[in-house]
Amino acid sequence: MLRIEVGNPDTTTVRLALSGDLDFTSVSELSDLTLADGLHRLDVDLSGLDFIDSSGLAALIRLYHQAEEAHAVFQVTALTPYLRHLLHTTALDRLFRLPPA
Amino acid sequence: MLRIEVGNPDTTTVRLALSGDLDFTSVSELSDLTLADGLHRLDVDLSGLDFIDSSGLAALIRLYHQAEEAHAVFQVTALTPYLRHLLHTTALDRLFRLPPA
Amino acid sequence: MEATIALRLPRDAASVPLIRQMLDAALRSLGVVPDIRDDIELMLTEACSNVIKHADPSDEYTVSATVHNALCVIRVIDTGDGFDPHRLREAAPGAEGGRGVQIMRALADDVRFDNRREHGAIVCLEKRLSFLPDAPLKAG
Amino acid sequence: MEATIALRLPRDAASVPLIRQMLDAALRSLGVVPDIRDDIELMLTEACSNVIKHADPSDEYTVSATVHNALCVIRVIDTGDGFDPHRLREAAPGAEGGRGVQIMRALADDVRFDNRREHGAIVCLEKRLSFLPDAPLKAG
Ligand SMILES: Nc1ncnc2c1ncn2[C@@H]1O[C@H](COP(=O)(O)OP(=O)(O)O)[C@@H](O)[C@H]1O
Ligand SMILES: Nc1ncnc2c1ncn2[C@@H]1O[C@H](COP(=O)(O)OP(=O)(O)O)[C@@H](O)[C@H]1O
Repeated sequence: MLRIEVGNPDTTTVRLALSGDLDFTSVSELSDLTLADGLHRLDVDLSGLDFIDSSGLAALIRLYHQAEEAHAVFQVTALTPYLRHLLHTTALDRLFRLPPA
Repeated sequence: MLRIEVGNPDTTTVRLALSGDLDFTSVSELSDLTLADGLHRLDVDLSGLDFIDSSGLAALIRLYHQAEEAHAVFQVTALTPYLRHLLHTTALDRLFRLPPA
Repeated sequence: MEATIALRLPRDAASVPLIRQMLDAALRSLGVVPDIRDDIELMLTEACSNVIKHADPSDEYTVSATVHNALCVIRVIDTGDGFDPHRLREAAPGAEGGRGVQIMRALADDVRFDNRREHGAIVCLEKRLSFLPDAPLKAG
Repeated sequence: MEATIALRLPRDAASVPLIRQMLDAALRSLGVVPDIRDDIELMLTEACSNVIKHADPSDEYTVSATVHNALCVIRVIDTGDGFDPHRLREAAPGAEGGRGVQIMRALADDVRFDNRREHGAIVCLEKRLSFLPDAPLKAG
């Protein structure tokens, strides 16, 4: 089960808080999300995730590309040590420009 | 894991509250218990039990016999529906003189 | 869908909660209703504790559980001296022992005891399963 | 002690969380440390999702996991068209796909892909286990 909380701290910022399992079986819920025009900043809070697989990572990469296209800043926040390790394993820490641990 | 709480509401009454698993692997903790002399009443509260097997039932029968020998009143209290069903299945409801459900 | 769990275990009391917990977790994953899971935990515990208590001189035993077509079939196999199921007597009302087989017979939909003098006892327990409405797959 | 879980599953996405949960619960019962369980959940998920995504035209697949001597060996077997593991390329930095195999290789102690043209793919994943101090039995 994946839960997605969408927050709008201001009109040009979107904050997604994901919790539960982001995997092959649930990822479409995230992919189906459309981001409004005029986005300047997209924050994705992963602290509530219990599980993520390569399909979940692919969805994050897709969000990253959408933000890039909109010239918005993309940031993954609240990483657990496990997720940080996984993003490192898959070299996504560099793509997402994570600050060093 | 079995937990046993021993209460003495008055000097001639012992109240045992059992919780956790009362089975073949934990039953010796209950069998090792010795009841003080001058016992008039032994209450055994089973409401916290997650699991009981025939070895656990045997330990209850042993307590029942100890109480009988001491001419004390033995009572099983706070039965879950599952335990009531199991005591019925094994005819122990009659031995323990449970009131009808 | 068909699921099997099989364990080769030391004839050690600690093995009983282990297999009980493992099978219960598997049945929970499959969406089996709690009452049936409780019955299976107890049947299984009785069969395994009997191996620990009575199956001298074996030092290992095996447990397998298969779920298929909404039926759970459990086999507990030891290499002890076996026993004659026809010579079991019903437990006297106040007797402490002798309730394991009674419980298995009461809770299982089918119980079979099999015996080969040199190969120990085989206890086969069957239980029909019911599933929660949100059970994954049609585990049946 | 040796434990095996084996499932025959429909090639349906809902089967993936099921087997993941089942194996994780079994490893928890055995006292495997959480980090290793996390790695195994992920390796297993990658192998199974690949069957769902790529193993046309099979409609069932099997997963087995065996724990013995502190080693967990997982086999995911489908009857699809198979694939040539030597032709896999490393995923480009910004590519969305192609990370499943990379993850399996990173997390498993050993990964083997086997293929028979008419029999689909066999993915074999091995992971060395560590146990909590209070693990039951010597699951090792
Ligand atoms: N696996 C086994 N190997 C040998 N004997 C067994 C086995 N299982 C059961 N028995 C025999 O069946 C009898 C009845 O078992 P049970 O009803 O569980 O009561 P209890 O174990 O308290 O005696 C046991 O006393 C034992 O003689
Ligand atoms: N069970 C399988 N059957 C057929 N092809 C497979 C199987 N598993 C993997 N593959 C092939 O290996 C490729 C790489 O897999 P993977 O690294 O998981 O990335 P992705 O699934 O995102 O393509 C897949 O694109 C597919 O061609």
